[in-house]
This record gives sequence, structure tokens and C-alpha cells, in this order.
Amino acid sequence: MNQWIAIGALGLVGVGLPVGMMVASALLRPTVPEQGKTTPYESGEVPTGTAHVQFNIQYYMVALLFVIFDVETVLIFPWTLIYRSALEGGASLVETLVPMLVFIGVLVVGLVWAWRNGAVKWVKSPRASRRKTERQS
Amino acid sequence: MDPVLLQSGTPTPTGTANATANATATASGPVTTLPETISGALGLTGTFGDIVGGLIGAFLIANIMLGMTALAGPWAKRKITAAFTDRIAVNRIGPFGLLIIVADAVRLLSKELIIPEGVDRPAWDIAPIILPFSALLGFAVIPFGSGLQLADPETGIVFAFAAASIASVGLVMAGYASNNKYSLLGALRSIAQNLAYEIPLVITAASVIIFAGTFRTSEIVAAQTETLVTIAGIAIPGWYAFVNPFAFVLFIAANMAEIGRNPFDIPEAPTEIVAGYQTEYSSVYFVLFYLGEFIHIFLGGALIAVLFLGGPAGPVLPGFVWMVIKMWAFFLFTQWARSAVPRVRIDQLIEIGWKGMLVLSFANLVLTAVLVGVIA
Amino acid sequence: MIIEALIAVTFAASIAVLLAPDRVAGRLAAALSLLPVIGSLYMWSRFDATGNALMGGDIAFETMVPWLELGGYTLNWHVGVDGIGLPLVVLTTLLSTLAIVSAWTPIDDRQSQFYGLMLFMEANLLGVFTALDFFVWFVFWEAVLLPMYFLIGVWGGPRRKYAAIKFFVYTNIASLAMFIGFIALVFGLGDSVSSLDMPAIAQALRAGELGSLYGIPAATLQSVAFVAMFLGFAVKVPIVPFHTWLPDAHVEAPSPVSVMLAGVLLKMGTYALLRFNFTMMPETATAFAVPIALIAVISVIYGAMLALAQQDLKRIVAYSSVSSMGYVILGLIAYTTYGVGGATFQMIAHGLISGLMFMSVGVIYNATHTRMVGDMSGMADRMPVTTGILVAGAFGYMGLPLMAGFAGEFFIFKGAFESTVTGAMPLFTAAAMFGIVIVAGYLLFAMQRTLFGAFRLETDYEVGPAALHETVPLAILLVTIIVLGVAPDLFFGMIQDAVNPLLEFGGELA
Amino acid sequence: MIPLQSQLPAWAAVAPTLLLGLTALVLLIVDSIDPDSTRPTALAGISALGSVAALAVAGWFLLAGTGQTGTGGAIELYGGSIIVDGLSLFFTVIFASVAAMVSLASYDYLRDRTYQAEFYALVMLAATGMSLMGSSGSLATVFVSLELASLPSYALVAFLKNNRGSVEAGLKYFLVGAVSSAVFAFGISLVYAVTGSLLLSEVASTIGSAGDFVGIAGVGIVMIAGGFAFKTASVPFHFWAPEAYEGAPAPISAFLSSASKAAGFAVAFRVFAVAFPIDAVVPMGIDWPLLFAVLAVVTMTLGNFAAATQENVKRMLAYSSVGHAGYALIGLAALSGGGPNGAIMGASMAHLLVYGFMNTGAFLFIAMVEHWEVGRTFEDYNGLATQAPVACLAMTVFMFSLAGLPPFGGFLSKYALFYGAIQGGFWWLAAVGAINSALSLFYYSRVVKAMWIEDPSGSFDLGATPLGIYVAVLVAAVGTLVLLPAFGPVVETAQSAATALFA
Amino acid sequence: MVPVQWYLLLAAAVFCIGLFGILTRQNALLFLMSVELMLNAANINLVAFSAYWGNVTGQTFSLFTMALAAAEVAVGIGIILVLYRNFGDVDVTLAKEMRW
Repeated sequence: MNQWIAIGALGLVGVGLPVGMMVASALLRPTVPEQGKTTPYESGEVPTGTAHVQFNIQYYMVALLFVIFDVETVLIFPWTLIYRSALEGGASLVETLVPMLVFIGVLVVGLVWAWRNGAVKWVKSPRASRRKTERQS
Repeated sequence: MDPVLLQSGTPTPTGTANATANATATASGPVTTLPETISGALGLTGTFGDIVGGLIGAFLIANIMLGMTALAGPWAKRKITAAFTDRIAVNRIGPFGLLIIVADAVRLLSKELIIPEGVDRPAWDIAPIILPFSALLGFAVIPFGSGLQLADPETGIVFAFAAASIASVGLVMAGYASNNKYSLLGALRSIAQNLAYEIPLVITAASVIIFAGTFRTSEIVAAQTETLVTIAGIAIPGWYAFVNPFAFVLFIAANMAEIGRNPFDIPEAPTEIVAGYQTEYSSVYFVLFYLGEFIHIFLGGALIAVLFLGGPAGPVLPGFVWMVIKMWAFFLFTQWARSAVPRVRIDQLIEIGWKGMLVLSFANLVLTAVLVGVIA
Repeated sequence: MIIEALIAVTFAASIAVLLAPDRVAGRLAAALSLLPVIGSLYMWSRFDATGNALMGGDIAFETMVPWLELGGYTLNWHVGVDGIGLPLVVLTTLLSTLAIVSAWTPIDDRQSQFYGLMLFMEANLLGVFTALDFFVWFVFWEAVLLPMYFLIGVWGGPRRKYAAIKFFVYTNIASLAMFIGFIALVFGLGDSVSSLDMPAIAQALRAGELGSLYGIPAATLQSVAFVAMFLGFAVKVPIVPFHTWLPDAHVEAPSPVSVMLAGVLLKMGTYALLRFNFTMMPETATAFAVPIALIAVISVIYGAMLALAQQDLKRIVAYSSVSSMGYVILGLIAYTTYGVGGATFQMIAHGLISGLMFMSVGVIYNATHTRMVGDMSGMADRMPVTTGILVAGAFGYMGLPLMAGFAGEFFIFKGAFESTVTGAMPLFTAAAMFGIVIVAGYLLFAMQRTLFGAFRLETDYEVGPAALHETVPLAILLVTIIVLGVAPDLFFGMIQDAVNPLLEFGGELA
Repeated sequence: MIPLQSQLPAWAAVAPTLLLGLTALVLLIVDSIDPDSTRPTALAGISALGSVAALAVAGWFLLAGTGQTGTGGAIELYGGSIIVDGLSLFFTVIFASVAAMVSLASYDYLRDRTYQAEFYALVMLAATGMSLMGSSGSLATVFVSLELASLPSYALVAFLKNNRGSVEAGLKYFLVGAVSSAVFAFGISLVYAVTGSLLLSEVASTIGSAGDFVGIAGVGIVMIAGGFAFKTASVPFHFWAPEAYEGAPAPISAFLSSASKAAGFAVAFRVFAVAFPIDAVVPMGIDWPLLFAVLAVVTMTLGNFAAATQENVKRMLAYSSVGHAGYALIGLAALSGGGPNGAIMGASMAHLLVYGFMNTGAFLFIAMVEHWEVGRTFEDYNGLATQAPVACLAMTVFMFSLAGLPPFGGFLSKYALFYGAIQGGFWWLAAVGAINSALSLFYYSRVVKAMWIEDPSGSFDLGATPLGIYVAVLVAAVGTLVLLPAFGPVVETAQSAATALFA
Repeated sequence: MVPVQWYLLLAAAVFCIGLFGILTRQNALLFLMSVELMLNAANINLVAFSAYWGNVTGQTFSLFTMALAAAEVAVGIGIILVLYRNFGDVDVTLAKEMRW
């Protein structure tokens, strides 16, 4: 367990150092309160509207894809760990490799589908979007 | 497909909650870690010894990284950029202007901290802590050679990836909390980028794990020591960079994106969105972000070194030196890219990530698996 | 296999008619419905059964194939006819055809659905009268209700929805009671029966195999089951306390449907009573002899009284059929060869006669668009043929000799008098005979007022004699009635042969 | 017949499941080839073909006795985490046939809607998950397949993105589903904590010696039961059912209320029969048959009374399907140590098969009515028979069969179910069931009355007849009718399959 | 070191926290987070007891649980998105087209 004790210690240090620097600078730095300097920066203009604007839906699409694929990598990792030793243990390729190939194949089908349907396309071409709308109407 | 679900035979309890079926899960790894050395030297034993040793070791490692960052950030970066653009950078204070480091540190620490209106505290204050924290945490499992390894858990490399990706949480906090459109954009971009390149990174690493057959960093490093070929009496070690150069390239590219360096530095693209997520930060908070980024660069270098360049291995010089050399080499590379390569657009970035890197990394994984299967 | 063929052909015919266009549906249905008639007549000619189907007599046209196995009980597809079943089969096929023909005039929309449902009902009726496995029988029994529900509900008169729902709810609740009662019996029999085969169960019950169930002693179980089933069937018959659905149904239903309802559907009730209660549990039946006979007599008198009070010709006939059913029950409870046999014969007779009555009333209604006794008079000189047939039918109802009704009622009374199930039986019989007087009274009264005298009818259209395809069915029916009245042995022989085995039980009766 | 496993490798036994999954992938690929163009015929055809193929294979296996006692017992794959036996094949038949009908009907329902390929692919994936549920021999596979069946269903319920009702239905379905799956997972973890294994057989062998963990085991079993209660839309996790069925596209309502429910029962039967044997568990004080008995009574009564008060036909059907979940629960409730458990559970399985046909048909009829844009309440159905007699005839068949009237399959299956309960000594369960189904006649006949007897309130103008739905409805009607004479082999197969579980 | 019962208590506590969140929150996203909490409670049990019993079944299954949780969230967020589009909010109590 001492592995994790050491890692925890590093975590403590990793928090402690920045906090220490903050404290040090808090002792050093001056404060000159003054209107105007505290307005959010918007290229020098007066900020308009809320900062929490609605953003491009694609960000969400990508996040969704990531959630799926990242979790799949979680399932791939144990296999990579045992793959070689299993082979040396005399297991046949059909038992060790083929299932994972099938797994990845399914993933790839999903990716291709998402790709073709523009899930990872940042700017949709007007033509494609027009077709979509035509289909909906 | 999953062998673990197959295991049958009525199970029996092994009593305590800290024993696992895996035999290698004994108290410590094959190598003696830094805390063990320290506690041994201090003659301390038991949990207390672990804690003391761990703290001291951690402090040591952290300070090494801080030192390297201090060297890299204010001084080396300027010098390198200057060299690329044929200028002479800082040279007034101290030899080669080295003392600029001290000067900058004092200057930045003593700047006023401007807190913009409507920032979302405490998120706004916590964000700068998270970035260096995650970067430092990643180093816990990095073998620096010469016995300088803080911990060697059996999930080492995975832990490193996990720790490294905590950073994006900090970035989002910073961007969302600082009530600024540029910051929000930067945060979103950084997330999109980390997401897009996390998978290629991990999958490529997995293709290396297939060779090593372990997550334990020390064993990965050890696995790369045996000789690959002997050319004219010189034994070329089986570094995975040589065994699987394709994965090496992929990994470097993904790593650049992961740590947000050129050409993938769009989260803080100074010419597009002022400074991205750190627009509203000043004084020590800015320093912490800056620090964190540089530690991240070194962490990326360290990962590359461990996974592909045999870690601390190298002729003549002690391991630690080799490790540092490799990390600095990666740093140099990033700086070169910074001055040489143009930045990609956000849409280009996404498309490269999802349509290029992802497919390539999966192809790489499958190819490696097939090759290993056919050879072995 | 002929029975299966009969049922299958009728089902197929119903589907075909259902899909046929409305124009040709009526003709097509009539044509197709001739097939079952021919088939049943063929069966009659080849009939070779002796004894009662449930009492181990040998069964005509029998088929028995295992259908499904459920928790230790095999359900078989077991059909066959004996002397009780065959006459009813013939009656069903004959009446259906005639009813379909008589429906050509009144039914003027959604014909294909109407005739399809008629044929569907006929098929299920055939199933009811031939099935010898309880489960098969119950399926057909319930399946008869559905087309009736629609026939009343869709093509009926102004209050058709009410009538249809009333009919549906009454009969379904009754079936539930009956079903539970019978299944309780089967469970009570325990291991002595391994199937729901009616003969097997009947013999087991007669052999006194009944055991206790969930702590209920056998005797109680048997009488409770008897009562439950009796009530269940009594609604169908109907006998007095449960008769209220009948007038509504009859009045609202279009005439052809009333023909089927009175002519055949009511017989289902008496048939089931005969098959189940009186065949399987004679001891219990005789134990309950007094109340049953009492109910029968009450039905006779009360039905007749009600009929007397009606203005609507259809209601009159409807109530009068309540009273005739009372005779049938009386005959059944008598437990003498003439009583039970006569009751069975009376089923046929009444089926034909009431069919005739409803049909002719329907014909008159088609012409006059009213059924109220007060509204019309002197139909005789406008519709002579119809009137003649109607009068003849009425006499048949009153039990005029040389008509089927006479034979039936005569047998019943004979059997009832010599019955010994209770000492009071002659008394009941006498009281029941008094019913005939009332019947004569109200029928003559109605006839006299509607048919004779000067023609009077407030209509703005001409009332002429009925069309040929309306009168021909009436004629056929009348002929049949007279033939059966002259030569009752056409059926009565086989009926007696089938009935006699029921009567040996407990040793003392005969 | 020759046992299949003597000719094919063992893994071929999951061929039906694989076929369904493959169909989903094929659909996705087809859509990837040219996303911008919809070809309804091709897509519907592919999914219908796929499910029919799965149906054929499953039926063949069932007849060939694959994985049944006749031919050497269940086929275990992956160390018993997947079991192919009579039960799984039987339920696969149900799922495949329902999926076939649904995809047939969706052809018209989805006309000129977008995202058709996704629709069919999701249906197929859900079907895959269901058939995997039927054949899962380890709590892990149970959970995974349950989610595989649920997640597409959430999306499908909310398929009409711009229809508030559909979206709301999807949301509620998802919320309840997410909670119940979390509860389910926690229950699994508790059972694992007690027994140290996820394989049903090992759980069975070790749960008896739970020692001082009995309480935990009890909580775990109850939580698992809760998860099933959600999938089968029975109390206490039934809230989603009316909303989901009413708001979802009608073919999906059909799919969920028939196949998804059956899947829940499939896995519940196996898990409780195999993993928590009565003789071992009940003495420990964990009396799950009693739990299910209470659930059954409450569910069927609540469903019936709620259905009786509805004005919207679709919603009435939704509640009635809750009630039918109550009937089917008898298959778990009437079990007892040494009772005729196989017969009871088999009867419940047979009922689920018949229910699969009649209920699917009823919802598909609703789909047709929605396609005609006739209203949703009973009044709107008035006089529909004058316009579409054949369809209304089919609907009549479904209604009376659901009510359990004789000439239809529903009568026999209900009879077998209640009869089994009586055999098991639970005559009061049978009584409650019988009373409930007698009550149910009331609201079922309302539909029939409206269609046939009531006069048309307005004039309909039904467009062109939707061929796909018509065919699907007729297939369902014929199935409902044929299952009366053909009930024998069905119930025998089911009962032998169920008996194999307890053996 | 740590007796296994404590893990049970911890898991139960986390589970109850999630349950509490579900019962009290109206925001769909918070609802999702609560569900995740409940799932992770299950994971705690699985991992702890897979160590206790000395087999890795529990750990592996916890991997699957995570994967499914992720997928669930993906679907859930999608539904919440359309909810937002149709009802203009992510308040689960807003959707009242049909009565419960």
C-alpha cells in the first residue's frame, strides 16, 4: 500500500506548493481598487450580454462520441495486458485476437456511421443541411 | 471474450480487503522506490515510515520539476525562440541572463491580483491549483532512473494518463468561472481538443502495452532494455520507438495536442481568443497556469521517454541524466514546433483528431496485435 | 370427419361471405348455408348411434384427437352426435338457412358483415351441439355469444345498444359461474379423471368418484356445483328470475336474428342442462326436484301472463317462448323416458314453431313497419298467405294436434304425470297444463285483433302481399312442423334411445 | 431430430441473437453508405428479414431440441455466462416475431420521417439485448443485456423529437429506467458481496450459506426484483408505462409493451429460478415468492382499475398491459418448494407468447388509427368499422382475446395460468386474476362497442390503406387465432423449458 | 486492514446520497449525477468484495458498469437536450403534457 501513500503525499505537495505560492504572493502584492479594471475583458469594449453564451452543438456531439469511445478503451486495456502472455500460454489467435477484432469492428461501424452522418463535422455544408430539412418537411 | 467472467469454482474469502487475486499485487513493486530508500535510510518502518518517506520523496520530485520548469519557462523558452528567430534574448542579468528567472518570479508574484466582476468563486480560485496539481501527480509513477521513482503501482502508466487528464477539469473551471466569452471559448476548445486526442493517445499507448504486457512503468522500461539488433558490435536496445515507430509518431502528435502546444495550441490561441481560458488571470494565478503548462510539457516528455525511449536507459551517463535529457529533448521539440509550425483551425483540429488520428491509432493497434499474434 | 367438415365448411363460408361485396352477400350466404343443411341431412340418413353419448353409448361420427396437455389433464378434440345431438344439429342448419333467406328484405346495410356473422354463429352452434369435450364445448359455447352481440348491437332497433350489452353481460356472467362450477367438479374428481372428456366425467360422477376439494365435502361440492351450473344455464334458457334480457334482446334484434335466438340459442341452455346437470348429477337433480319443478311451472304461468299483457307481437312471442321453455324444464326434471324425451323433442318443436312465428311477424313488420297489436287489423285480406301461415303457427304453439308442438307437450305431460321424483309432480303438471289455456287465450286474442276484421293501418304507403322469398321459408317451416307432428318418430325414436340410459340411477327410478 | 450441437459448434447456438445484432449493424452500414437519402422499403425490409431469419433459426433450434433436456441439456458458453436452452429460445421466438411485426408496421408509420435507419437499427439492437437477456446466465450478462435492451428503448420512445408528448414520455421512461437500473446494479453488487460470484449457478450454491450476511442478501434480492419490476412495468416501477406507451410512436409502444415486458420476465424467471432456489432461500427468511404474490395482486388490480377509467384508447391499453404484467407475475408468485413450478412458469411463458401477438396487434391497430389521423379517445373510434371492417375485426379479436374470451388464444393462456396457480395451491391468486379479467372485459368491450355499434360521430376520410401496418395487424390477428388450436405444443414446450430450470 | 463491512457502509451511504438527490432535485442534470452516484456505490461494493473474495469478477463487472453508465448518460443527455428544445428548460417537473 505504501505505493499509494507516496502518491497521496505527492498529491498533498502538488496542492501545497501552489497554495504556498498564493499565500506568498498575497503577502507581497499590493491592491489598488479602481473601477474599470475589474470589468471582464472584451477587446476593450463594454461587455455585452452574459458570458455564458450558447455554443456550437458540435462540442456536445464530440463529447458524446468521446464518452463512448473512451469507455471502450477502458475495455480494451485489460485485453492488451493479457494478450501476449495468453499467446505465450498457448491460446490460439481465435480465442485471443478475433473477439477483440470483432469488438473493434463494431466500434468502427459506429464511428463510420457517426462520420457519415456528420457527427464529427464541424461546419455542416449548406447542401447537406438543406437535404436534411427537405427530408424533415 | 473476457476471461475473468469465466472463472468458476466456488470462491472463498481471503479475509481482508487489501488482498487481490493478482500475485504481483504485493506490497511494493520489483524496484525499490524512493520513499523506501528514504525511510530505510532514516531507519523508519511501518506506515509512519511510509508516510514520512513519501512526503520527503514527493517534495524532492516536486522541487526537481519546479526547478526544471523555472529554467524552462522564463529563460529557455525565450532563448530558444530567440535562436529560431535569430535574436539574442535575455542576457543582462547574471550569466546568460539566468537570473531573469529570479527576477520574473519576484515580479509576477508581487503583481496585483485583479478579480474581474462576476467571476464564479471559489471555482475561479481553485482552477489554477488543479493544473499544476494534475501535472505533478502524473510524475508519481515516472521512473527517473537512479532509484528516483516515487511509486511503482501495477497500474502505473494508466495512472499517469489519468492524472494528466485531470488538467482539463481545471481548464473548464477557469474558463467557465471567469465570466468572459473568450475564456469560455478557450475552455470549450481545450475540452474538445483533449477529448479528440485522448483516445488516440491511450490507444497508441495500448499498442505498446501489448509488447510490454504490463502497466507497471518500471517493467515497461525494463522490457525495453533487451537488445533488438546488434549492428557492428553496438547493441541497439529494443526501445519501442524502434520497434514500433508508427506508434511513436502518432503518440508524439497526440501528446502535443494533449498538452496544447503548437500546432495544437488553440485553447489559448493568442491571435484568436485573447489568451483563452487564462484571459482573466493575473499575478500568481497566471504563474500557476504557466507553471502547470510547462510541467505538463515535461510530463508528456517523460511519458514518451518511458513508453518509447527506454526511460532512463542510456550509455555512460547515469539514468537520471538521460531521463532529463529525453524530457528536455521533447521540450525543445515543442518549442521548435511553436516557432516553426502554423496553428490549425478548430474545425481542422477536430477533423484531424476524429477522422485521422483515431482511425490511424486503431489501425495501429490492430496491426500490432496481428503482428504480435503472428510472430509470437 | 363429417362433423369437422360441417363446422369447417360453415366457418369458411362465413369468411367468404364476410369478404364478399354487400350486393351478393345475402344470396351467397343462402347458397353456402345449404351445404351444412345437406351435410346434416346426410348425417341423419347415416345416423347409427345407440344409447347416450355420455353414458357409454356408441357415438355416431365420433372423432377424438388429443389437443393439448395441461397439468395432468388432456384436452381432446372430441366430437360426435347421439340421439340428442343430431336433431339439434339438423334444426340449427335448417333454421340458419331459412333465417338467412328471411333476412334479405330487412337487412339493408353492411350485409356482408351480417351474413358472415350469421354463418359464424351457425358454425359455433354446430360445435356446441356436437362437442363431447368440455373444453371444446365451452369454447364454442362462448363463441356463439360474440356474433349475437354484434347482430343485436349493430342491426337492432332503437334500444339495441342497451339490449346487446344486457345480453352480453348476462350470458357472460352466467358462463363464468357455470365454468367455475364445472371446473370445481373436475378438481373434486381428482385423479379419477385425466381429461375434460364429458363422457369420462359423467361416468365418473355417476360412479360417485367425487372427493372433497379444499376441505369442502363431496356432497356440498356437488350440490354447490349443480346450483352454479343450473343458474348459469338457466340464464340462457331462460327461466323466470333470469329472463329479463330475453324480451329486450328479441324486441331489438332484427327478425332473422330473433329467429336464431329463439329457435336455437335458447335450446343451448336446455341442451346444456340436459347434458350436464341432469345427465351427470341425477341424484342432486332429483334432490332439487321440487324447486326446479316449481321454477318450471312459474316460468310457464308467469311467462304466459306477461305475454298476455303485451302489445308488441314480438314481445308476445318472446314471452311465450319463456313459458314453453318452462315445459321443457318440467319435462327434464320428470326423469321419465317420456318426460326427458318429450323435453328434447319439444326443443326441436319449439325451435321450429317460434322460428316460424318470429319469421312471420318479421314479414308482417317488413310490410307494415309496426308490430303493435293495436296499430293494425285485418291483415288477412292484404297478406293472405302470411296470415294463414301465422295462424297455423299459432295453433302449433297452442299444441294443436298433428303439429310438432302437440307431440312435444303431450310427451312432456305424459312423462311428468308418471314421474315419481316428487309426490307433487302431478300437481305441478296440472298447473303447467293450465298454461296452455293462457297461451291459447293470448294468441287467439292477438290473432283476432291483428289479422281479422276490417283492414286498418295508418300508413302512407301501400301494404301488399309478401314477396316470394319471404313466404317460402315460412312454408318450409310449416311443412316441417306438420311432418314432425304427424310422424314424431322421425326424431323421437332416437331421442328416447339416447335418453333412456340417463334414467337408470340410484336404482329406484325407471 | 438430431441434436444441433452434434453438427455445429456450440457458439452457433446464439445464432438468433447474433442475427439480430448483425441486422442492426447492416442497417447502420446501409445508412452510412448514403446518409442523405432514405429508402424506407429497403430499411424496413432488411430489419423485417433479419428478425424473421432470427425467428426461423430460433424456431428451428427449439424444434430440434437444442439446449433442451432431450439433447444433453443447456448449452453453456463463456463459462456459463450465456446459456442457450428452451427458455431462451422460446423467448427469442417472442422477441423476433414482435420485432418482425413492428418493423413491418413502422414502414408506413415512419413514412417521410427522417432518421429511419436509426429507428430500425435501434429496434434491432433492443431486440438483440432482449434475446441476450433471455439467455444470460450470469448477473453480469443480465445487467449488460438489460441495459442493451433499455438504452435503445429510451431513444425510441423519444423518437418524435418535435412532439412534446413523445419527448416527455422518453424523459419519464429514461428517469425511471435509470433509477431502477442503478437499484438493480446495487442489488447485484450486494448479492455478489454475499456470494462472491455472479454466475447464477454459483450464486445458488453459495447463497444458502450466507451466514450473517442474510440481511444483505435479502436487500440485494429485493433490489434485483425492483429492477425486474421496472422492465416488466409492474408495481412499484410501473409509473413510466402509461406515459411511455401513450407518448411513444405506436409501433414502439407495441414493441415495449410486448417484447420488452417479455424480456423482463425471461430474465426474471431464470434469475429467480436458478440463482435464488426457493428451498435454499426461503428458509433463510427471504420469501421472494410472497413478494411477487403481493406485487402480482397489486399490479393486476391497479392496472385494471386504472384502465377502466381511461378515455384515451392508447392509454387504456397501456394500463391494461400493466395489468397483464400482473397476470404474468403469477408465474413467479405461485412458485413453492416442491410445487409444480415448471408447469406454472411455463404457463406464464405461454401467456407471454400469446400476449406478444395480441397486444402487439392492438398497439399496431392504434398505429394505423394514428396514421389515419383519427382521434385517440373512445368517442373518436365511433363507427370506425363502417370504414375499415377488416382492421376493426382484427382489433375485435385482440380485444376479446386480451379479455380472455374463449374463441381466442388469450382464453387458453389465461386459463392455463390460473389453472397452474390453483395447482400450486395459490387458488386465491387465481381467483383475483379471474375476477380481474372479468372486470377487464368492461373496458375492452368499450372499444369494440365504439367501433361496431356506435354511430360515426363525424365522417372519416381515411387515406390510402397503410399496407405494412395492415399486414402486420393481420399477421397478429391470425397468430392470436391460431394460438388457440396450436396452444398445445406451445405450452408443452414452455413447460418443459421451465421445468428444465428447476431440475 | 480495513474490515470489509466498512465498504458496505460507505457504499450504502453513497447510494443513499444519490437517492436523496433523485428525490429532491428537479434539474435533470443533477438527477443524472445522482444516478451516477448510485451506480458508483454499486462499483464500490463490487471492487471491495472482489478483493474480499479474492477473484476479479467484481472488478471486471465494475468496468462494465462504468461503460453502461457512460452510455446511459449519453442517451440521457440526448433526451434532456430535446427536452430543453421542447420545453425550454431542463426541469423534469415541467413536462406535464400527460398526467402521471
